[in-house]
Amino acid sequence: MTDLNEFQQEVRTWLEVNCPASMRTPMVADEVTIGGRDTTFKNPDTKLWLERMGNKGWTAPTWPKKYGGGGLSPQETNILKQELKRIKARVPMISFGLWMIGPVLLEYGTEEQKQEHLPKIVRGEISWCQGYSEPGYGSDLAGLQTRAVEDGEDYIINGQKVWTSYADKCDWIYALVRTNTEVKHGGITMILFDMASTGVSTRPIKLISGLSSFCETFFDDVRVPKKNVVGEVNDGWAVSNRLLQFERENISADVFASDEVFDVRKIAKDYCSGSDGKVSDPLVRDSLSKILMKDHALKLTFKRVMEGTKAGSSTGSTSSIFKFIGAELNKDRYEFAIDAMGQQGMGWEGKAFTPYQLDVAHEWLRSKANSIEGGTTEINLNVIAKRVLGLRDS
Amino acid sequence: MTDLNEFQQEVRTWLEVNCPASMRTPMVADEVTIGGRDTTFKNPDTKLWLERMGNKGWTAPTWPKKYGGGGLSPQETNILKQELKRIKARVPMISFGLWMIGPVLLEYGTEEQKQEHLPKIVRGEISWCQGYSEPGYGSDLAGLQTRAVEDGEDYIINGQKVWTSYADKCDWIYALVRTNTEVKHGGITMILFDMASTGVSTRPIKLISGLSSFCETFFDDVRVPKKNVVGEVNDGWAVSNRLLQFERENISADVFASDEVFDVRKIAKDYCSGSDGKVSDPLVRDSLSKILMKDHALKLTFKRVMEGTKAGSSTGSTSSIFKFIGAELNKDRYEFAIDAMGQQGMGWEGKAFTPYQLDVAHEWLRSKANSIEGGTTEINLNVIAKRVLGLRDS
Amino acid sequence: MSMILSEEQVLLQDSAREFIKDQSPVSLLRQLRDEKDDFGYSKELWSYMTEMGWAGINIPEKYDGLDFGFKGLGIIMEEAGRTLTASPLLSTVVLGANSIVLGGSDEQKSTILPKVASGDCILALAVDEGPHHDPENISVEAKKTDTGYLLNGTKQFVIDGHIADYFIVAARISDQAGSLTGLSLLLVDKETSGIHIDRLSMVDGRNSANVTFDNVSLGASALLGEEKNGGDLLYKVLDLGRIALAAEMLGTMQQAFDTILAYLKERKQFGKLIGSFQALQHRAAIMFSDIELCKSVVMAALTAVETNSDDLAQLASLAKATVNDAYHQISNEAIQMHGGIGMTDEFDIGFYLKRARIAEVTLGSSSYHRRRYANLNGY
Amino acid sequence: MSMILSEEQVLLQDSAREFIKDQSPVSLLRQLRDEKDDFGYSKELWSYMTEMGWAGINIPEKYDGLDFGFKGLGIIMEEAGRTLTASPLLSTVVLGANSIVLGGSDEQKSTILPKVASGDCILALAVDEGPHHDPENISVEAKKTDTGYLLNGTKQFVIDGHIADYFIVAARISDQAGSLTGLSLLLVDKETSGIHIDRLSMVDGRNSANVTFDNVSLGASALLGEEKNGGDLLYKVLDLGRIALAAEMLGTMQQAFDTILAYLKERKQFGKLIGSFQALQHRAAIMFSDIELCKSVVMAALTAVETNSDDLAQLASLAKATVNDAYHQISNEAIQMHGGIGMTDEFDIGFYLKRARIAEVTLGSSSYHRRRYANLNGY
Repeated sequence: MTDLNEFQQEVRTWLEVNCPASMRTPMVADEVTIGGRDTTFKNPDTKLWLERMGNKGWTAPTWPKKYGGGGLSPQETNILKQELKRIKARVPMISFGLWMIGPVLLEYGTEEQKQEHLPKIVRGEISWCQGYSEPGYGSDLAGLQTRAVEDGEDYIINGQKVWTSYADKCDWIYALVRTNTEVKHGGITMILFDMASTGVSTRPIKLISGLSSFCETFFDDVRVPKKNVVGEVNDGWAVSNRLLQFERENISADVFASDEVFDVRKIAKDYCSGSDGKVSDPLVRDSLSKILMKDHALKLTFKRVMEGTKAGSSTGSTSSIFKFIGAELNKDRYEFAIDAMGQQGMGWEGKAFTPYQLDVAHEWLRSKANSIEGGTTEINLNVIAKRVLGLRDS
Repeated sequence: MTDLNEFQQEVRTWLEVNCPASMRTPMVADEVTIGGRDTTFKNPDTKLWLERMGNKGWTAPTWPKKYGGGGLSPQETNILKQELKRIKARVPMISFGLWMIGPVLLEYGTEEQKQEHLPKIVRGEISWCQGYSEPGYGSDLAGLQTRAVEDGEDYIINGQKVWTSYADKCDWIYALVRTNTEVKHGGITMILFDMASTGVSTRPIKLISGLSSFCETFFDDVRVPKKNVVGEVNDGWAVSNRLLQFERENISADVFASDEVFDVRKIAKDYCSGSDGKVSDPLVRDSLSKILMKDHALKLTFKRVMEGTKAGSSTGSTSSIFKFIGAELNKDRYEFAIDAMGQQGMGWEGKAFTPYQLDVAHEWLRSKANSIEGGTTEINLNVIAKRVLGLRDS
Repeated sequence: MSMILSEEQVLLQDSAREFIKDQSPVSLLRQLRDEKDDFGYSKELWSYMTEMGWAGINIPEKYDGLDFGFKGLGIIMEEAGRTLTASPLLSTVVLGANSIVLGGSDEQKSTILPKVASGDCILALAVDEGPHHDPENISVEAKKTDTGYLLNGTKQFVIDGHIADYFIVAARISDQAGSLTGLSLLLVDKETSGIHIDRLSMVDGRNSANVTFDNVSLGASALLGEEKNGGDLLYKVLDLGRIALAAEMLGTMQQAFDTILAYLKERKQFGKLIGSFQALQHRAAIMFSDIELCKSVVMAALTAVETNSDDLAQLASLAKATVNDAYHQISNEAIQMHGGIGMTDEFDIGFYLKRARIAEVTLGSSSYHRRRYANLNGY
Repeated sequence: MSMILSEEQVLLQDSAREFIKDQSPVSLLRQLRDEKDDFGYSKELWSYMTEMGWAGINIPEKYDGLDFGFKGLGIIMEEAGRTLTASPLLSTVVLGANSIVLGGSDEQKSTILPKVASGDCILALAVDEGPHHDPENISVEAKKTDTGYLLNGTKQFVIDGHIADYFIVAARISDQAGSLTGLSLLLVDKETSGIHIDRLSMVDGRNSANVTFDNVSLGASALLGEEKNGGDLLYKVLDLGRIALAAEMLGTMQQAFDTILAYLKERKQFGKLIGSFQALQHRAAIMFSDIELCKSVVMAALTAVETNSDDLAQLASLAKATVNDAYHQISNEAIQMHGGIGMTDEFDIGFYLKRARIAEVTLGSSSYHRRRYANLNGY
């Protein structure tokens, strides 16, 4: 215990010195960084904060020190998180490297792969994107068609990916490719390569809500060394499932966090208040309670699962509900908002609307993807029915 | 036109003379009759009214006169209905004979069958029940197992039916039986027999809402002449589908009519009114509008289909929605009622509740069967998806 | 036979459908949006529509109109709705022209209506003063002067407000109180001094504007109808607008549903057409059923206009609320059932979602109309 | 670790589950109903429960109770709910005993609590005066007299009212106004003259009664707590009741869902298990998810009682509303998914539907608790 107290004091002191003041204010959209080779920083403090946290290994607190990580115990990691939260420090970067391919490399990577990639991920020197979905293969991910054909010590890759976040800005990609056309799930391999390779091109995707970080990504005879395969050849499906777990956890966490930046109660009060400052329309008030109570119930369930996990009980069946309930709730939240705001919540651009109002309108549209990306609600329900409830297709 | 005017005058005069005064008052539950050999009448006017209408053939206005029907044209039938409605005459009887097996016999029956059965149906001398569903074969009606085995000029029938309305009170049954065990749909035959036959026994079914008209019906070596088969042997599936059409139309009509005896608006006013006589809780008011507007929309759709049918356009796809929307709406209506009435709408028996309140509670429970009987909502939706929308199981 | 179309009406429907499909695909709205078109509608398309008589479809023949009846207008709205056609139909032909037909003096009629019928005049009804439809609470004021009125206040979300030649403004006459009797409609030439117009950019790419009247001086002849019953006139016109908009939305949602259905029959996942999955089948069947109900309420409301039925207000609220809810649901399903591709701007279905929410709140949300239905039915 | 059970609590849960399964199947409720049992609960079962300490689970040890904590009570309620056990748990152990523990004088405690713990005393809280839960509007009056109070008025739907030894009556003291401060709880012996009891027959077969107090004369010692803060005491007790009832309902709905799930895995139609149909699979998955949320809100509310949290009222409303809605949905699905057999009285599932609606309105419907949640959260 004394050690942990000492550690806490150490963290607190270090943060006091090293976390710039502007990094303790709420995140601003255009100061978010994904790191990487060519990143520029609008706010120099963002750069400083990332460098300091990266050098300390605290962007990846639990990773071994030999790969640049913090080498912290779970208890120490918790303390670090608490201290970061206490001073409301910004997250140093948004990183698929840290959240997804990094953990996968720790489990499946060769020693050489770990040495090469992990430290750069920790320090934000190389940014990563994910090449999974293809046009025509969304929910049915394993149907993917991007081919990797052997050619000596290399693979030659041809095909197309879609929904690649930040593909136009990222340095490397981890991609699922087909190395065997005879079998479906057993013919998939995960492979890493540099997005600067000859034959890689990208095109940003415009969404119904406007410009997005998503891209279409094209591979035209891209040459990749065989040593860049993660895990075994044709075993990519297992590797990718492990990785999708990390993605789902992150998406759930995102959805949970979202009401901190988007407060439906404030909207109801701003647009539907009576003279007593309370929501005057009983129908709106009832709808608001429905949303806030569902949110409250979901947060309590999250807490229950966390405590259960700590106590060593299996929580897989309960946590299977997070993604779809969080997604549906977030959609409901935005529908409530635009309903409360009326036409004032339906602006696309221009000065007749406040930036906040325009944000709500665009985010309302963006929220429709919540129940599609990272596993559709339908797939979530299928999984619960089959794996949790044991209902089978007979 | 003049002929029709004359006919109208004739009908009006006849009704004036022949429809007893008490038959022009709203129906009372225990004065409903299904006709039949052993019927007793609580109100002698019921007997009189049924006899007069039956002798005139006007219980079955469109059936040929030679089978006891009214022999009326569609226009004349319409006029008769209008005139009956004008004086708010009660329906003379509730009759599966008139509504279901009668029309089927007109299409599929032998001359002998028509001569024997139709006049008695018209005059309410013989009452009919329907032997379709079996335990284990509800939605999957064609799976039925009741066996009919040839024995000379007869069939010997063994098996069990369920949900046989008034089986304990009816004189004859039209039943689906299995005459071929090799094929499913192609091994079914429709057959008629007297419920007084040796080997027939019945047991009333108690529902969650209390006693019901439904029975379980058992056949133990029941001997039935082959000439009682309706249509061809092993062609019973086609015959029964025709009959189910009549049933669906009647159920839809029933559901439509139900708000005339059960007025949710009155309940809202009685239990949730403010001092101005209007519903004081805006949430209750909004729910009430949802129900009344759905009902209104459904009635207008019914009108649209009727006019379309008259104009000769195909209305099958639109009318496919009636059963399930009517059923779901009726369930909503009762849920609204008990919600508005609170615990006062949850009484089972006793003087602390008015007969009306007790009715609502029991009918609320009974309404749960609306989306099960006569084709479940799930089956209705399957049919719309497949037959109307052309979505296939691939 | 009020609920089905006459032969003449079926002919109109066929020709309208073909015309819209050929001349006004969704790509036209996309183009107007991407080019930030100054007018927000295609003048070329409008001139074709005018040639077919659509601009004057509700205008009496003596003012150069077709006088085809309101059901005809409903048919055109529905077909135009299928491809999200941007045009002055709602603002000018429904709300504007009918305000004048129903309330205008002979002089107003002969000045304005022939120009509307020839496609040369855009009208805009200015009612709402906030983000929610609320004609019961109008505070824009017309102060009576010796020569007429002095108009002050701001109207919001005025359809086609930035291209209107005349505004029809719902205003409270200064010396009169009460929610209905105190209202009047005023016909205001856009050239009158003191009018400030801010065009709005809405998610659906359709026209809307905030219009401020700053000491706008009007002659006595600006009055539409009589001073005392402006409220009745306004409510009647609003109901016509609600019914016509419901017809447009009915067309829009049917097209969205057709698009969904086609996708369900074409898209495969896990080696199966997604339309073979029972959960999606049931949801599709429910959408189909909702549309069938919508067809009935719209048809009944259109008929009520033609027969000038006592039920008009009730049927207008029934139509708008029913159509609102069905379109809301279908617009959400349209994205969800299309999955990722539905989220891309490249694919047209997103336009149907964007239009949905604006159409829903325009001229009254579902909860507004459920409340009104309750009031009209006395509970 | 507030959201998961301790080892000791898990032991209690296991033994309670086994006991209820063996000793209190649904057939016991059916028997009580069919025989129109005078008491409406099994005295034999209650004596077993009492032997295990359940009657005194919330009573301090000095009054012969177990003092096991409210989570322990919640566990028992949940298990009892699984088989729709009829017992005085809610009336006596939750509402009654806690009223006295929280508000009673030493004398009241030592008179009543040991008898409750030994299973020899039934208590009934008399609050509502109409068919909807409405503790904000109590009009039963206790007129102050020289020696105490004169009680007049009728209480409705009093749980276990016809078998209670004592009533705890929420009444308005004659000289005091205000919705909260004017209320007091009075402890009334059933033998006092002027009490008329009408037992009610409800659809769920559980105990309820209307109780009229006709000039019932009470001594000053009838007062529970102080005259001025009876409202606070009442509200606290009601919240405990809501939470315990939510726990019971959680058990009931889980059992209903288990029954559905078993049927989905056993019943075939068209040669397939009906649980293989995707539309039913999705609906089952949604029910599962709703139950998971219910487990969390109930657990959080039980914890809040034990820690005497400031959030208690809010969590009580959250728990009751969330559980109400989920149970409502599951009780309807229970019939629909069972088809015809679910409609028969012979099959047990109908009991779960009948219990649902009464449990939903008891101590507050969902709309009541959503309104209260809004009030507590200041919007």
